[in-house]
Amino acid sequence: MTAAAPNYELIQQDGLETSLLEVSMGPHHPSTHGVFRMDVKLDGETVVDLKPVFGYLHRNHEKLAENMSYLASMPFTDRLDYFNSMTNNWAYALAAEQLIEIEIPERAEYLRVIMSELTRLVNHVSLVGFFVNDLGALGTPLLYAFREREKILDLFEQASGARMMCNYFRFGGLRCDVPEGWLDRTREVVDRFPKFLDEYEKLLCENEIILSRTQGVGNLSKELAVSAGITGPMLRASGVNYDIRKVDRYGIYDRFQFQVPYSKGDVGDCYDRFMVRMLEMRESIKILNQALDGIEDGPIMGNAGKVFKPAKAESYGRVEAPKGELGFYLVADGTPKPYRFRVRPPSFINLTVLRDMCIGQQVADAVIILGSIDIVLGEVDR
Amino acid sequence: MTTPNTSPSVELDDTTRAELERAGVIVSKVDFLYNWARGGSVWPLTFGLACCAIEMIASATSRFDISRFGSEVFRPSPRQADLMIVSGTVTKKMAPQVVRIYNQMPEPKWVIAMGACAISGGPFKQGYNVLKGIDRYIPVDVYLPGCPPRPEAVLQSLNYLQEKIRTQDIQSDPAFTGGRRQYPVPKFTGTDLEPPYNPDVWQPPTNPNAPADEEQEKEATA
Amino acid sequence: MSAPVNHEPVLQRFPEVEWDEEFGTLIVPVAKAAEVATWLRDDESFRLDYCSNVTGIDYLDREFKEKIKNEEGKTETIIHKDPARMEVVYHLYSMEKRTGPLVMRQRLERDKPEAQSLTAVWRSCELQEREIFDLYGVNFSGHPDQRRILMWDEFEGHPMRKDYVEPFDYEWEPTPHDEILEKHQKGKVIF
Amino acid sequence: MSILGSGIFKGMAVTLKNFVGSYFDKERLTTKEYAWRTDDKLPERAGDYPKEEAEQLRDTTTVTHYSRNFPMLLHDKGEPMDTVRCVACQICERECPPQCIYIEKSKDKKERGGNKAQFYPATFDIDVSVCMSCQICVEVCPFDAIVMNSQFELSTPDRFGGLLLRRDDLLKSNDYYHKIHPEEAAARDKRIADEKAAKEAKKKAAEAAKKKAAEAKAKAEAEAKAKEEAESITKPAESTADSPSPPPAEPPVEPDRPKKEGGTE
Repeated sequence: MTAAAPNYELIQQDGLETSLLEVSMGPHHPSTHGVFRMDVKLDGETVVDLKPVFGYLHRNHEKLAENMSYLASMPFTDRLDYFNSMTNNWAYALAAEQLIEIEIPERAEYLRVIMSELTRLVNHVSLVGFFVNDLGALGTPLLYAFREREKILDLFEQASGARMMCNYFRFGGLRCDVPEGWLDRTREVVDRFPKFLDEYEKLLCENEIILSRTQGVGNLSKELAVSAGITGPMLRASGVNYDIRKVDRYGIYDRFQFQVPYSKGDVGDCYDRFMVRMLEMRESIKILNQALDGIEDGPIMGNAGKVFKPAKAESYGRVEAPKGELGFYLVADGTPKPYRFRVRPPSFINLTVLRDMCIGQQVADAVIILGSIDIVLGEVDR
Repeated sequence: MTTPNTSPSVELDDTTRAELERAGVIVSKVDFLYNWARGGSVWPLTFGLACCAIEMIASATSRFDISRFGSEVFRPSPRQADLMIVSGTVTKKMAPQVVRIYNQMPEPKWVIAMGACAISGGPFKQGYNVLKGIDRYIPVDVYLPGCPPRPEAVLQSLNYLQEKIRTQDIQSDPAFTGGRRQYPVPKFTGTDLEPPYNPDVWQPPTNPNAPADEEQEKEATA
Repeated sequence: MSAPVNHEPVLQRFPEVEWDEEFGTLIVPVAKAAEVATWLRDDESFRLDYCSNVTGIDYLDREFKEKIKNEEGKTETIIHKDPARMEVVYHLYSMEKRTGPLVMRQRLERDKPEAQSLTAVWRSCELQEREIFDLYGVNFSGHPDQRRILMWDEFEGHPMRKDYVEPFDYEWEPTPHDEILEKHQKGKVIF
Repeated sequence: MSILGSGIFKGMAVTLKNFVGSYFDKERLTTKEYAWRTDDKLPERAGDYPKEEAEQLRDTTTVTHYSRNFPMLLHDKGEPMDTVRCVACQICERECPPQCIYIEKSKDKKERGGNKAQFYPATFDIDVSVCMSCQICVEVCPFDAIVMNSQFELSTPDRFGGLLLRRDDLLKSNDYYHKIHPEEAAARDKRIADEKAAKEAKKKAAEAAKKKAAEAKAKAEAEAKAKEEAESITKPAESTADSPSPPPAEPPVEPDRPKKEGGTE
């Protein structure tokens, strides 16, 4: 700490004056949700400037995908946002299915919705756990969250074979049907989930510490949110009613009755983002119940051939991933490999406003603000 | 700080074990006590890199409960940790930081390379920004394959490490003989890291099938 | 799918803008990009207030062979030439009207790609344009903070370009990577 | 929300409920008491672990009948190399996304399970330090020779040799497959049996059709000789064209599966 000595003298001489302090938070930092770095400039405890530094998990996913067949990229999409492999699969399958005409069977569509909503539960439940962890409640809520996550991961494992990296979706359907009794087990988990949510809400939503630490922290205005391309729960917390499940109605989302929770006010603070996620879980359960009622027997794979070789075209497929709009932009050139493979990562673009939200806040709040954005570095850096 | 040339993993074969027994009861008893204590309280570092980190966290939750093996205390600070679980893809941009964190850990320290990416770069090894194995820069004690390994596999690798600790000889153990092991931190160059690997801990394997001229070419490029 | 956007008014308003039928995209001249983008964002009939995705694409000089049957029933091979170029693609949506996407692209010279930054129009371009600068080497004029984002600062070259040759850091490994080794050695020699 | 501190008391109540509940409520997911026990010898290689242990671990782990980890090679009853299903066609090697499979084809052909002689893998290595457990090799295999194992105990201190699963480490019996993945294995066996039956039926039908055609032809020729009418010649010729196409000539591309023994079918 050689730089500290002159500063110390300065404070001695001028009484109340302080000088700016630059702190590099990360890339190894427990609160950064992975290998992310923030270079923070502090005046006392207040954040004056913040620079996010990316790239510590840049695994060149896009470059690799340009050198392999369309199907071979599928397991790699699992590893983008490693909490939500199922929605990643769906976004990629959606983009690829636009390139060639494939009919997706009814049962596969239902299973896709079920998987994607279960994924949303997994993501939101662990995000809330991590978020409360950032607030200083080390352990307990996170352990409860992971307990519920385990139940859903068991379902994923029974359906696809793997807990996290499911690699379950295929162009034109799914890889395999779910085993016998899986739907009943899913219904059991879904039926009991609200009980857990009640417990969780009781534990967290009215807790004074959480209220005082999150309300009014990290405000994001509606205009900035729209302009900065913020999507997902974060956008809805800022008061914009925009959900791709409602707007695009991809898959069979037009058949389900559900509401999109969004904040009525124009504040968009950390508490709003936290609550939007809590409410979204309830809506996911509604969708899951309807999907489990509606699903019927049938084939799960469409007429897709073994060789996937689209003609020269481009496509952009997007889904409402738990973190926001996840899009895949594919440029096909008539070969079995994509010419350009681009991922539109929601959490990367949501980080655009990190600086705007943090300036003027306390340094301890910067950690919460980052937690409330809900980033996964596999997706941010790809 | 000098860096010892020996690899930290000392695997006793039967003859040396017999020799040790002949060497005296006291030494082996101190070994036993030390190793028992050290193996029973391996504190891992809270150090998540990528996907595997989530399974590492899951192994600490109540369903798998890593604390049954004395490792529940995940420490965020490298100064208080014994075990570094390199959980996930180490990119070239991240590699210097990993080495720096390793250098800060006190002895005795161990490393588990968790998951395909940490071992060899895994599925991403053909990329331009992925380090092809963290063992190029720091010594790894246990390799745990899987993509990602299940939480039980994390427990198994920890058990394996504990077994290994129990058979370590404190007289030749680098933790006791060499002071704190610190390795040079690689630097960024135009496209790669310099040095590309630390010859003290890792040497590229030789290809038994390769023709002689190809071998030379490889050396020239490396 | 959300309702598509009618692109005709853009072509009427800006005669310089072209419409590419094959991919269904607007091709905007670089000098006019910010003006067109601002108009698309603010015009009442468009209100494309949300720029979702910004992508760079690198095209090398390529030839496509296409087989078509002519009138006599014989197959003919037509060779399409695809000139080398760099493109920056914007996917635009409207959150207000729930329409989209409208695809817009700036076509650039490959040797010296100079694009106009649209960060002033849509903030969401900020990080994505930085990424394109990093990985493709496209220079965005008017970008507030154009630095490398994913790679380290001293990094040379632009790895997502199609002719980028990766650094040689493979060793022999027990499984098939001998082939990769050869491939890379060849690449190294050519480079 | 009226009394200060009520949120904290509510939270404490939830914690207490969870604490008490964790002793008897299955919903609270009690700990799976997995612990790895060595028999005093640390395995040096990933291949040194007990080969067929995975199914015994089910009580203490979360491994289910559906879990997958790394691929394995299937063989039927008998000596592994005499009944291995793999014919070294190298499709999986080509399709593997991270390129972790390495196959060398044998020089000679070998007869397996009464089927006609085929190549077999002289080398079949899977580098588990690269494998991403994506199961694409299983999907593309036309011979049902490669399936996923659920064995996860593979830690080793050896980076290069230790993490390379050789052919002999990978070979597992179909019975073992039935133990670890009963539903999947039963479905697979049923499909193989069905396909085989269909193929045989097709073959039989084709033979019958051939016979019939020959008979018809002979008859037609006889008739033609007798009557010399054009229609009576064309009709039986059409019927031969309509009959299923003769398959036996096809199969170099079609999988040629080794014969199943009783019990597994």
